[in-house]
Amino acid sequence: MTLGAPWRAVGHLVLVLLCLSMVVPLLVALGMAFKPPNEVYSLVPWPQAPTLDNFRRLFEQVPFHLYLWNSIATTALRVGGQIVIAVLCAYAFARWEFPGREWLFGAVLGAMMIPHTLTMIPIYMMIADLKWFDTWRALVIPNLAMPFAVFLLRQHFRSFPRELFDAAEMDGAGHWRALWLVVLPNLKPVLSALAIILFIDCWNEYFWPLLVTDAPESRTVQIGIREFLQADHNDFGGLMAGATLASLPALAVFFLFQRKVMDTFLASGIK
Amino acid sequence: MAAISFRGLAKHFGAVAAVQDFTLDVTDGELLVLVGPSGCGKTTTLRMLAGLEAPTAGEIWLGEREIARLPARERNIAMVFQNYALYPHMSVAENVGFALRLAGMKADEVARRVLTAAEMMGIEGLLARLPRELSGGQRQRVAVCRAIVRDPQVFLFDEPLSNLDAKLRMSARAEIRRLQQRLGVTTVYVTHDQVEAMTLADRMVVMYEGCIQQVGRPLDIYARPANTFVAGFIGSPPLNLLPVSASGMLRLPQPLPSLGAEVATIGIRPESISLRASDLRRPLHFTAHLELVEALGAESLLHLRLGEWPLLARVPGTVTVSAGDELALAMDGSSLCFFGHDGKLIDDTDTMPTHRSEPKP
Amino acid sequence: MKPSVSLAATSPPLGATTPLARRGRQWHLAPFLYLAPMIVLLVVFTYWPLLHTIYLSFVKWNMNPDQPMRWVGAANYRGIFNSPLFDAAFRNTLIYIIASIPLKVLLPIPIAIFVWTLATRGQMYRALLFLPTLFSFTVVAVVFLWLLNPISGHFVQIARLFGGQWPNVLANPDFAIWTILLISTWKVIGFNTLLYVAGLASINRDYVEAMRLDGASDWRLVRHLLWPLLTPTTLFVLISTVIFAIQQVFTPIDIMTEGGPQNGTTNLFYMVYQYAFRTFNVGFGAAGTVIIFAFLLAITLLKMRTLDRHVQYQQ
Amino acid sequence: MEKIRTIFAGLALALVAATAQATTEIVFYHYQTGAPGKTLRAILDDFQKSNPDVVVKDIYKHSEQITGEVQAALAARRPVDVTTVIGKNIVFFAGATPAVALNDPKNGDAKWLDAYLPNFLDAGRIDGKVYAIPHAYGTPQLYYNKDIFRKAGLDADKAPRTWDEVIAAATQIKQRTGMAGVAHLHASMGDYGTMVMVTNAGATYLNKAGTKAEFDSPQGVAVLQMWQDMAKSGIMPVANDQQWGAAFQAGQMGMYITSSAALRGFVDSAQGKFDLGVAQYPLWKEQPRRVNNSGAAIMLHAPEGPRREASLKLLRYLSRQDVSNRWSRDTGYMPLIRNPQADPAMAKYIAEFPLVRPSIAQMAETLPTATWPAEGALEAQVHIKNMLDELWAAKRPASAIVPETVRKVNEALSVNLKK
Repeated sequence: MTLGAPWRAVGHLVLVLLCLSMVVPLLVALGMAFKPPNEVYSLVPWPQAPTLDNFRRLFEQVPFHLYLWNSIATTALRVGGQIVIAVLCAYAFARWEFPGREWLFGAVLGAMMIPHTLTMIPIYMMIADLKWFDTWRALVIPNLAMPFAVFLLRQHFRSFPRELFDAAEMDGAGHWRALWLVVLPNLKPVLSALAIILFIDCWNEYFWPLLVTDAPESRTVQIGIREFLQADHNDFGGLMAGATLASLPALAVFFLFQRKVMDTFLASGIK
Repeated sequence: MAAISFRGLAKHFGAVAAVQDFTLDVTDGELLVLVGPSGCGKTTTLRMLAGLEAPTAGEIWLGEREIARLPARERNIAMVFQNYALYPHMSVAENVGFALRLAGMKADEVARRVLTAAEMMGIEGLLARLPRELSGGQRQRVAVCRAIVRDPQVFLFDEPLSNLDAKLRMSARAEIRRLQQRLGVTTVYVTHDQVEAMTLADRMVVMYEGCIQQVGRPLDIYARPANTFVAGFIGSPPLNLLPVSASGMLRLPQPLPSLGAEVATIGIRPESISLRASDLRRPLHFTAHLELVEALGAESLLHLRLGEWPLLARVPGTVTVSAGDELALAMDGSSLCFFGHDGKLIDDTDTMPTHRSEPKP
Repeated sequence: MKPSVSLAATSPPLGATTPLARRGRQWHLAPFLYLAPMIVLLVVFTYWPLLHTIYLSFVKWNMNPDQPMRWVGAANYRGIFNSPLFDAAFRNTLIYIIASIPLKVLLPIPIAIFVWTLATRGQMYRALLFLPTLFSFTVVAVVFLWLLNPISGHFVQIARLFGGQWPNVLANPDFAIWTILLISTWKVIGFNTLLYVAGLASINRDYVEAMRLDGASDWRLVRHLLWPLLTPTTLFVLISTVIFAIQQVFTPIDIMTEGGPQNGTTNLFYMVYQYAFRTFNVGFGAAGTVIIFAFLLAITLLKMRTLDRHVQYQQ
Repeated sequence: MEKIRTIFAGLALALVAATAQATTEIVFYHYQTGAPGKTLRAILDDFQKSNPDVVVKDIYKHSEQITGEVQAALAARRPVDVTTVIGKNIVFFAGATPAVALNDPKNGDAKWLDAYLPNFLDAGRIDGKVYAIPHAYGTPQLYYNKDIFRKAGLDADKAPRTWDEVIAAATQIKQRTGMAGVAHLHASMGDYGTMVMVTNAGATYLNKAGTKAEFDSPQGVAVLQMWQDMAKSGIMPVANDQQWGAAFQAGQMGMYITSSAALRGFVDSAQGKFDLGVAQYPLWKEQPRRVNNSGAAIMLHAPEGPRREASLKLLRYLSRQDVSNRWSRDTGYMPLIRNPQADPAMAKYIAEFPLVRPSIAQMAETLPTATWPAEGALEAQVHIKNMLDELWAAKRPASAIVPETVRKVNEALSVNLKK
C-alpha cells in the first residue's frame, strides 16, 4: 500500500516531529549521565567537560554489576515463564469448548483489575512464610501469571486460521505439537511484541524487588538507580548514568525482537 | 485401502442438527462426492470422518475399525482443505513432509518420499519455496501432494477447487480424477458445484438440510432425481419443475393416468424440449412464449413462458428463433418426471402414452 | 436407492450409536491441564491476596502483629467516601481513563498504519517512537520536571529567548492533569504503535494490492481492510489502557505533583497508595483497593459487552 | 586410646569454636546510600570490631518506602531490631509497632540518652518515654547565590537576616536581573515547609498530641500571607522542591531555603559555577528563631533478650560523641550530641568548612518536628497541601484560606479525639 504524495509528506512531517519529541528529552538525560556535578543543572544538554565519574560512582557506591546480573537473570526467567504460561492458558481458551470456560476466562481477566501494588502486603506475608526473601524465586514466581498476556494471545489465537489447526491435526500433530510447531511459529510478531512488553514491565519494576530483597546480592537495577534519587541527596548524574546503563539491555532486546517482528512481518502469509 | 461405512451418524450444534442419520457405505477405491448447497451438512460429515468434529451420535467404520471417536491422527486419513491450509512458515518440502516427520520418520526417508510425491504432482521445482511465493494453482498442488505423500487409507477433499479460476479448475479436476484412479485410494470429495460432482464422482451423495437426499451414480441421479430438491439441484440447467396444474397447457393426457400416487409436480428436462418443426418424433406437443434467448454457441437456452410458469429449454445452437415468438414445441414423454405431494419421485412412468427409451447407463 | 456395494461382512449393525460420554477422558482433561499453571498462580498470588484484602477492608488494624484486628464493618468504606480526596480522585480517574482513549488507543492507529505502509523503511520511526518505553518512568518524570521547570527549564528558557512566556503548567490545577496525561502518552505511544504494527503484520499484502487494483481509495482500504483486522488489537489496547490508565500515571504523579495542585492530578490509585503506604491506614487502603477493583471490573464488563459484539461483527 | 583422645580433642575444639561463634545478629533498617551509606557501614564495622559478639545486618530501603517496608517486615514477623523512622511518623510508630521505650528501666541505665541535645531528644519523647533517638537530622537554612546578589547590587557577604530582608533582596534580584528571587521548601505534602514557616513566626503548627492544628493564629496567617505574596509578586515562581533545587543549583535563583542536609550537593554543583553563601533561617519580626528539624530518628524494635542487648549496645555506641560527630562530618547531617565542638576533630572540621557553621549555630534553636497521629493524617496533609496550592494561586487572601484549612484539618484529626 502506498499513500498519495501529499499524505506521505504530512505523515513524515508528523512522525519526524513526534520522534524529535521522543529523542530530545532522552538526549537531555543521556547528556546528564556524562556531566560533572557542577554542570548537571546547566541548560546545555551536552556536557562541557564530559566525565565518566557518574558511571564510576555507580559501580563504587552500589554493586551495580550484581544488580545488572540479577535483573537480567530474573527478567529472563520471569518473561520466559510468563510467556509459556500465558500461551498455554490462551491456547486452551481459544481451542476448546469446555464447561466453565467463560467463567474461568472471566476470572483470568478479572485478575487484571487487581493492582498488584495494592495487594503486595498479603503476598509479602506469604513470602515471609515461605522464607523466600532474597531469592530469585521471590522475584519471579509471584509474578509469573500475566492475565493481560492471556488476553492479548487469545485475541490472536482466535483469529488464527481454523484450517491450520485442522491441517495440523490431520497431519498427526496433537494439540501439544500443533501449538509449538504450527501455531506459535506463525505468531512470532505477536510473541515478540509480547516479549518486549513483558521485558519492559519486569525490567522497570521497582516496588516488589525493593520489598522482597534485603541484600545487595539479590537486588535489581531499578533499586540501584533509585538509590540516587533520595531526599536531600539527589544525585542526578548517577541517576542518569544508571538509567542509561539499565536501558542498554532493554535496547538490545528491543532491536533483537524488532528484527524478528520485521522478518515475520515481511514474510507474513496468514490471513 | 479400505471401505468406509457410516452408521446413523449425526451432529448437533446446540439445537441445530447439522447432520442427521447419515448411513452409507463407501467401497474400497471409490471416489464418492458429497454435494449440496452450503449448510447442507456435507462438510460437517467430512470433518467427522476426518476426526475434526466429534459426532453427536453414530459410528464410522474404516475397514474393520470403528473410528468415530479416534483422534484424527490415528485414523490414517489425509485431507485437502478448501484454502489448502499450507503452513505459512514452512517451505513446500517442509509442508509436504510435516506429517511424516511427526510420525517419526527419518529425515532422508522423508525427503525421498516428499520428492516422489512432488514429482507425481509436478512440483519438484517448488520444494524450497514458501507458500506465499506460490500461485493459487501451485498451492493447490502442494496441498494435494501433502495428502498423497502420507499414503493414507482415505483421501478427503473439502472443496479444493473453489479458489481456482474456471479454466484451472477444469484441468485440476481432471488431474484429481486421474490421480485418484491411479492410486486407487478411497476418496470422499465435498463440493457445492454439481458439475464438479457429476464429472468426478463414481457415486455421489446429494445432501440437503443435514439429510441424504439421494445416493447413486451421477447419471442415475441425473435421470431419476429422487425428489424435487435433487431435481432442482442437479443438472445445468436443472430440471424444470411445474405444478400439476400446468399439465393442461402441456397437452398431457387429461386426467393424468394413475401413477400409483397423486402427482403434484411435473419435472421436464430442458434438453428434452425441442422445436416441433425440427423433431417430429417427440409425441407431446405444446406452444409457449419465448422471452429470451441465451446463445452459448453449441447450444442455446430458451427462456420460455408457459402461461404463468417459466420454462427453460436447451436446443442446438443452430436453431434460429427470436424473443417474442410464439413457439410450437415438442417433447418426449419418457423424460418427464412426476413428483408426489411429499416431493418424492413417483417411480413409475409405464403408463405414459409414449414409447420409452432405454435407461441410460 | 440402496448403496450399490454391501459390506455385510464387516459393517456394524445399523443405527448403533455411541453416546458422547464414551469420548476419551484425556480429551476432557487437556484444556484444564493447559490452564492449570495460570489458574494456580492466579489463585495463590492474586485472588487469595484479594480475599485477604477484602477481609482487611472491614477491619481496623495497623499491621502490628501483636494488636488484634478489630471488625469495623463498612466504616473504612465510609471513611474513603468521605475523604476530601475521594471526589477529586474519582473525577480525575474518569478523566485519566476517558482522555487515554483518544491519546493512547486511537492516536497510535494512524501512526501504525503509516509506519506499516513504509514497510522496512519505517523501522527507524518505530525504533525512535519506542525509545521512551525503554526508560524507567522515574527517569522520565525527573527529566520532564526539568524540562518544565518554571525557572530554569528548557521550555521556559527557549520561550524567553523568543520573548515569549511558557505557562507554568504543573502549578495550574487545570493544566496539570493534561500535562501528566501527555507525558504518559509520550511514554506509551511507541509501545501501542508496536502492538498495532504486530496486528498489521498478519495482513497479507496481496489483499491490499488486490483492493488497490480494484480501485479502492486509501480510506476504503483503511476502513474495510485494515481497521477490521486491527479490531482484536484495538480491543486489547483499549482494555489494557483502561485498566492501566490510572496505575500507569502513578510515578509521574508521585514525583511531579503528589496529586496536586489542589488535588488536580490525584486519582483513586494514588489515593489508595497514600492511605496504604504513606499513612499506613491498612483498612482504608484495603477498602480503596476493593473499590478500584469493582470500578475497573464494572467499566471493563460494560466495554467488553459492547465491544465484543462489535468485534464479532467485524470478523 | 589414641583415637578416643583425638575425638575428645576435636570435641573440645568444636566447643570452643561454638562459643566463639555464639554471636547475635541484629537487623538495622536504614535509607542511607551513596557516601552516607558507606559511612554508616564503616561505623557499623567499627562497632563490630569492638563488639565481636554482635553482627549488624544493615538493610537499605528507599527513604520513600522505608516506613512501609519496616511495617511490612514487622507484620510478617521478620526480625527487625533497629529502624530508621522519618520524623513525622515517630508517634505513629510508637503506637502502632512494638517499639521499645529506651529509658525503660528494663533497658538499663538511660543516662547515655542525656548526651543528646535535649531539644533533639524531645522529638522522640512521648509521655515521658523516649522512643527515638536523633539520627539523620537536618535544619532548614538559607542558601544564596552570591553572584546573583552582586549582579543585583546587593552585598554578597551580608546575607539577609530577617524575612523582610529576604523579601527585599528577592525583589531587588527580580527587578535587576529578572531572575527568580527566593523559594522555601514545602517538602512532602507541604507539611514540613508549612510547619517551619509558621513555627518560626511564633504560631503553633500542631499541638503536642498532634491532634489539633493551631496555625490560624495571627502570626500564622501573617507568615502564610507573606508566602502568598512571594508567589503573587513573582519573586517565587510556583514549583516544587525538586524544581526549586534544580533552579538554584543551575544558578538561576537567588535564594533557596531548604534543609542543611542539602549542603554537600549544593557545594558540588556550585563548584566553579557560582559563589555559594549559607545563612541561618530568616527571623520573623526579630522574634527568636524556632525551626523544626527534618530527617529521621532511630527506634528500637528488638525483642527482649540477646538481640535487645546487642541493639542497645549499638545505640549506645552511636551516641558516643566521636561516633556521632564522625557521622555528622561525613554525611552533612547535624551533629546531635551536646557541645560537638568539644571534640577537636569536629572543631577542626567546622573551622575548615565555614559553610557548615550556620547549621551548627542553629542547633539550639531547632525544635522537634511535629508528629502526626495515626488517623486522619493523610486527609489533614492533603488539606495543607491544597492550602499551599491555593495560597500560591492567590485568588483569596491567607486570612480566608488559612482558618478554613485549619478547620478542615482539625475535622480530619478529630477521629483521634473520640477515643
